[in-house]
Amino acid sequence: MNDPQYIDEDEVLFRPIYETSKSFYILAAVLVVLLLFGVFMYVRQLVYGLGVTGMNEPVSWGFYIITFVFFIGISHAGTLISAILRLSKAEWRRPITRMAEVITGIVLIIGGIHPIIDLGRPDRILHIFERGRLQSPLLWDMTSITAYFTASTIYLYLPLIPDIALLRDRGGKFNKLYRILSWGYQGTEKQKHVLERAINILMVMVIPIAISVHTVISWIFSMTLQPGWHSTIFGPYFVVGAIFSGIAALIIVMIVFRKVFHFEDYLKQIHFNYLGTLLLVMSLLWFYFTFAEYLTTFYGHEPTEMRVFLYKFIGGYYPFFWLMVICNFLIPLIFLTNKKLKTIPGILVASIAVVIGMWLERLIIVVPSLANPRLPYPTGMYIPSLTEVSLLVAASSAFILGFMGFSKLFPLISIWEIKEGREESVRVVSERLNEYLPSKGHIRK
Amino acid sequence: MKNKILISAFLFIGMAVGYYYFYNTTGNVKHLDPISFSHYVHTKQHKIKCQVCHRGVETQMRAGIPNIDVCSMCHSSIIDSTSKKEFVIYSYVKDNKTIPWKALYNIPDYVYFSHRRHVKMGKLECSDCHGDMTTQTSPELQNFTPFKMQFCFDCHESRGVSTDCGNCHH
Amino acid sequence: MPRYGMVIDLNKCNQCGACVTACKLENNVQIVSKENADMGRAMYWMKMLDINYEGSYPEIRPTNIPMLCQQCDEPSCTKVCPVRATYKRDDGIVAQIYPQCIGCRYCMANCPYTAKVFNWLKDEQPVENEKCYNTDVSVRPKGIVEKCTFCIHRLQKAKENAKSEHRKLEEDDYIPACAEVCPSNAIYFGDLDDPKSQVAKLVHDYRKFTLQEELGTKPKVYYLSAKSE
Amino acid sequence: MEINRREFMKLIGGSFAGLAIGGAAGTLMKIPKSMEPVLYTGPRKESWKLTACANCPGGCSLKVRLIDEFPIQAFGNPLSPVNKGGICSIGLASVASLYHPDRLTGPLKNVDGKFVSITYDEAYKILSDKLGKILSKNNQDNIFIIAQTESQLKASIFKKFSDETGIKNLVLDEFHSNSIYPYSLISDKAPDFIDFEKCDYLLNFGSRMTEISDNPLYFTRKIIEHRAKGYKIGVVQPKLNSSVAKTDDWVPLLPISFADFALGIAYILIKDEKYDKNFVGKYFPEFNEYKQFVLDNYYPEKVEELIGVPADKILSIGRDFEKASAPAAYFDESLLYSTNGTKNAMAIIALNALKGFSGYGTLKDDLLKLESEKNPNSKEDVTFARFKERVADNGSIQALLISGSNIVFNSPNQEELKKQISSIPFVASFSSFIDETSVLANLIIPDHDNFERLDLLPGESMGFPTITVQQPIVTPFFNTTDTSDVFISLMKDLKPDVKLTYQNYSDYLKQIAKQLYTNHTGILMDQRKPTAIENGLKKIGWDSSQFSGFDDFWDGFLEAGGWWNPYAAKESFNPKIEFKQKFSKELFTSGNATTSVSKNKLRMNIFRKNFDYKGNMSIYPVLVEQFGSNWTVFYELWAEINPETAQKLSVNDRSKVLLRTTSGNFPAILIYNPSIIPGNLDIPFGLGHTNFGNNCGYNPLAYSDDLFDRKSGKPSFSETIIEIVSVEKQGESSPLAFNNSTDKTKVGNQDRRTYA
Repeated sequence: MNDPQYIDEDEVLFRPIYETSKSFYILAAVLVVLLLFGVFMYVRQLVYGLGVTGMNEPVSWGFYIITFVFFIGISHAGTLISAILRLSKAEWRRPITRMAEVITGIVLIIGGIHPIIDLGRPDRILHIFERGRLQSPLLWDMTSITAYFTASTIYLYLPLIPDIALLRDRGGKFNKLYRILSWGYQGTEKQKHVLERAINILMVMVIPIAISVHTVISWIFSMTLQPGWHSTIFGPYFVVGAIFSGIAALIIVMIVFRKVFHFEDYLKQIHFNYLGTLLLVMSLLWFYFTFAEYLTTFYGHEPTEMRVFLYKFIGGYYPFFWLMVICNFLIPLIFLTNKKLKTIPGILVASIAVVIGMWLERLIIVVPSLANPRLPYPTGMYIPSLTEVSLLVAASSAFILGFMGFSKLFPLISIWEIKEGREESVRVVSERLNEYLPSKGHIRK
Repeated sequence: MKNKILISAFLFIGMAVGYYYFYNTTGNVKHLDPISFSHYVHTKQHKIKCQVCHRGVETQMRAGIPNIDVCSMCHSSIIDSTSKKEFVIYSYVKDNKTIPWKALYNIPDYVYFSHRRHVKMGKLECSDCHGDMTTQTSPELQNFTPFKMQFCFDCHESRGVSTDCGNCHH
Repeated sequence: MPRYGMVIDLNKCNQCGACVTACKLENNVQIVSKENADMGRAMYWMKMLDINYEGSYPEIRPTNIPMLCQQCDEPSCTKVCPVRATYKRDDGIVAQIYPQCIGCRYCMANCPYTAKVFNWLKDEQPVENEKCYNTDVSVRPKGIVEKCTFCIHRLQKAKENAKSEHRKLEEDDYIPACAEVCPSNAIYFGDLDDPKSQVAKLVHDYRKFTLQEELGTKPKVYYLSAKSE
Repeated sequence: MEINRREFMKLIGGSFAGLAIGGAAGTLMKIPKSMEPVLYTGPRKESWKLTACANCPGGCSLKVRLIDEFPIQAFGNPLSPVNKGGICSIGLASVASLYHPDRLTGPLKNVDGKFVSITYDEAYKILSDKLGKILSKNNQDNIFIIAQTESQLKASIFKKFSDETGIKNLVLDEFHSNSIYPYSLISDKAPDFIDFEKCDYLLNFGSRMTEISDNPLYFTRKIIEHRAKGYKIGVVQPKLNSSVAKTDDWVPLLPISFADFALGIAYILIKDEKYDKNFVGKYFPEFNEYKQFVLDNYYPEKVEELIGVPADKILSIGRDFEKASAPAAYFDESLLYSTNGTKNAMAIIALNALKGFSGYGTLKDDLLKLESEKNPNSKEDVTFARFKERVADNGSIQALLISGSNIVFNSPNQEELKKQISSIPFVASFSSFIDETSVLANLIIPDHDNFERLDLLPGESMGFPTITVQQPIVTPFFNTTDTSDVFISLMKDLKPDVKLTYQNYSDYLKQIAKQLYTNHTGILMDQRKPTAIENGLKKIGWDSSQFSGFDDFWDGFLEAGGWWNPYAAKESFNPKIEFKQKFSKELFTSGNATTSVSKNKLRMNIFRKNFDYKGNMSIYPVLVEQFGSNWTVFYELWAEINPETAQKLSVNDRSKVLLRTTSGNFPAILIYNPSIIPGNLDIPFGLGHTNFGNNCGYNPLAYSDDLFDRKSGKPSFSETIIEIVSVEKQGESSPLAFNNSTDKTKVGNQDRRTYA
């Protein structure tokens, strides 16, 4: 591995690990402060009780649950996209998969913490294990998230092993860590074979788990009797929304790191074009589901459902609802169908809009239903407090910090896969093409 | 390196212990009573039954800790002038002061526990939960049994008594 | 095994609110500060549901309903509880076990009657009320869900008393505070399965209705509508 | 592995740091809420004691639950014939007043604007010296006593005191005496009760029978029974409240025009000749004049023009009234809260006379021989009107004694009244709290709490006599004194030659109870079910109860919580009606109720809620929180308005508004309520204490015009013109008193007096 040629070739990918700019520290400091402020607010919440939030009697779930659903949704970016791309042997996946998987890992931790933040008695969390009841969708949810977290962490780790080995061989800082983590990987044929098999098995496994995770989360809502939640399409609706927001988050991450770490050679316009198209497809799909959901509600005209419907459309939450439609549908449609606008900045705008829009979608799902209970009880209004907002900010900064930390330890783009692609993909792809393309001779005949 | 691991291990253990100690307050709280009361002297030597002093044990939810109104039945005057202990109790009786006993067995307010139900109707012995107090010459410092729900539960299950949560929790 | 239920005769109820007060005092339900009450965190296990008006001025009459946990036979709250902090007892009471509750508020979200309340803040009771706490009922700490339990602590005591007198539990032995104090005797309480009890007779009244019947939760709190004709 | 000293220290430090972190986390996670129960080490022995609720005239028997001798809860006594186990909100909450942090712990003297703790003997000496000085100069007329008590026996002590000392100015601000006051003007006696056995039509003029009346819980039950029998109830009320909710006819009308309505009904009876000619001929000497007056002035169309009630409505209610064989037109104290109060009452009494008072009954024998009745010269009651006249006349009152009444809070024009009262040289209060009135006092000798006092509460409003015992279920917590005892010893000291047959109030009560024992009638409110033979014996007035003597009876009386006589002889009520004034237009011209209210000028109609007729609900936190919970308005004043009126004024539901009267501005939350009379703004009474309780909200009475019934002196609740000034922004709210009540237990050195 001491061949200087390789090092020169992908040196830019190693650079973030060894070189740290001043702005990195400043940003990290800011984020840590934000994170600590969030922690402080959480401790305050522990001391004073959940009353420091804006939640109230009918609206008993708020930002925490919204953020939880949102982050778990984003986690689909990763594993699912990278697994599907790997499975479909899309060659352009090579520089993307790592970042996607990292998103999953980080976001699952942050998202998974949120239900605990939301608990009134976090000290009794162990009751779930001691006296858990399997009837409760909350428990299914916990099970599937744990499974998904385990699977996706391994799925992140396995393709990382050859790169860690590379880092180990280069020497330098954290060598001990790399030595432990690389498990003595030397790149032998056998090791490669085992690794590839493991990745292949996991990537098939991860897809159903990922889909199940978000379906189960949707069931938390759709299993209830609440108007606006009790819907059969919630499962696929949530999965689509999750992939949608996942892709958007992935695009944002890619664009940011491309700019910051100068990955222009690796992440090219074509990647963004492909992902943009995928985003557009998901946007249309999302719109289709939303349309179906609300049309049936409107047409059925069931009074309690209608109250929630009207609350979203013209009532207290109308700004959020229409902003969501604009963010999730109109902006992607404008930016991703127009060739002139489908540039990298354009795609970035669309992606940011989608991320915001998808967060709003969770808000639109959670709050209006609770705010309009079935009985003519005075409807509640939900206004988040500083605690909730600062914890949302802290969660976002934790996400960024996680990425920054990862970038200082491991390469953000899978080096060995790039290398492998460079060496073999032309051959492999042409072989594959030859398999299913009719040969020239055929036509002549 | 190893020492670092050791230190962190100690740190961790310390955290665990501290957490457990401060979080867990039911039972095992050391304390001192104002009078070194001897159950042995009262029950074995003078053959006083438990319910004479713990008057509610068969009639009420709480057995009750006796106070000077009970003590003064015998200790209204000094019986044995050689005993120092007796002088202490007499001073309380004389001044009509409430003895600040410390309750060792505390049950959280969300538990419905009735002595009458267990002693009178359930025919349990005092010693089943409190241990053999007749041999104690000084106040107990520790609960005989850790009053955890599991303790109640085991007994209820083995005797076929209802274990419905709502029967004991309120 | 009995199946406890309640019948509220709206023809007799004149909205005096004694049941609400009795419930708050009997169960040590927290009194919240103005800030919290304005946010919608006022805690009532039993409340007078907002007044609706029938007819137009001056031929107008208010209709309102004393609303408490409906003690459903098919409760939707117990299904979703992850730790069995709320469950249906054999005698039909939907119990809430406070030391078990982790405060996830899933049951609140799934209660179609919005009958559950949450302890949002640690309680800061006025002194005068703190001194009058009912010692039979625990004071709930912050962070857990609570609701009407048909005064289950009264059942616990009544059972013990009946047993100590070597007799069966009779109808008068156990009655929730709201039913006890109602000045117009509009609240009936008893065993729905006992054909001799008054509630069992009243649930066959033609005026009977339950709230949100279409949901199939089968509430055990029945109402007799105010129409007397 | 070797460990050197440094490493060892590190280890120790590490484990300590761990302990600290873990401990902190543990304490934090525990979320400390182990509410120390009030009496934790006690045996928690439960006991029940019976007493009576003295928060209203009903005299309900309370079953109080005590844990270790401390009362914690109150329920209704199921054996009491008054409430039969039922109890209202205020009765339920009443235990809390015992533990109120603002309760006075002993007598206080005002020294230069500050209250200083003194002993009872000092306080008593100041009081008796002061009164003695004034009396010795024969200035009896310059002493005023204002007393409010639900107990007629306590009232009789006040009367006795005023008789013996010659202080004529005794204002008895008591529900019962206020309700019979109008009768005293025009008839020789007042009825004791509505005879629900006979009565088949009840026309209720403004009385909130099921909430604030002579006997709310009894009426609650009776109204249900009455309707179940198929009889009708009509109500004339300014607000659709719970007393109206379950009745057949509701005539929304302000109290000011009740007289016109009553005369309108009388017109129909007279025109149809369906009145009781026999009765009228016998007992109504001025009937012909009355008849002529009504026939001339109160034909339905005219009444419609006057008060806006449709003529057919008057006709239909009039027909209901005349068809009934024993109708009762009922009113009580509430009626007096209007400038026309006494006139209204007289018109209603006259209406009853047309039907011979057939819906009413009275008891044949007087229940008890009360002390004051030996002195006929105390017949004429002094009313608030007299006090108002005198207090306005600066300097003429030399001493004022106030017991049980918070007159400042219950009066309009409070600032003026405060100034006037503080200009009185000597004011003594017997209040348990430093309330709006007692803050002006020079001397406060706090009375016992309701649960610390012995008293008897007789009642006759049910058709049979009852006496409920209010007995001390706890020994007084603080250095408080029963006000009756203070007055009895004052009587002895000021007039040493008066021969009293009792030494203190409890002696007096025993004397009264002895009458019950010697009469051998009635039974105790206990569980004994009399046999048929006993019933027969009791009906003829012979008591078979085996009491060995009076003491035995007294013990049983206390234990049972009361006495009643279900077999008391009743008779129909036949008073002699004498209008001292001739019927004239001046007396019965209607108030200007129908004058249309212009643009944003509205009529303020103050109403009382939650069984709270004295305005002292504020000391019960549970009731304060519940006060507006139907509207989800908490700790704040609200104003109800008819949506149509509101739309004309373009104000929205639940908007915060600033209201203006001639006395000032105050904020409120506007609430749409379709049952409000158009042009009215209904505002609840009870919040807005500035000195005690939860000082949240505003007292609308403080902003009312100084209008009152000229005969009784009761403030008008519904005639102030109010204006919606502006719609406020969100955010402004009144302060909440929960958190700052910590230092209130030390009352001695508080600076609460604003008028030095």
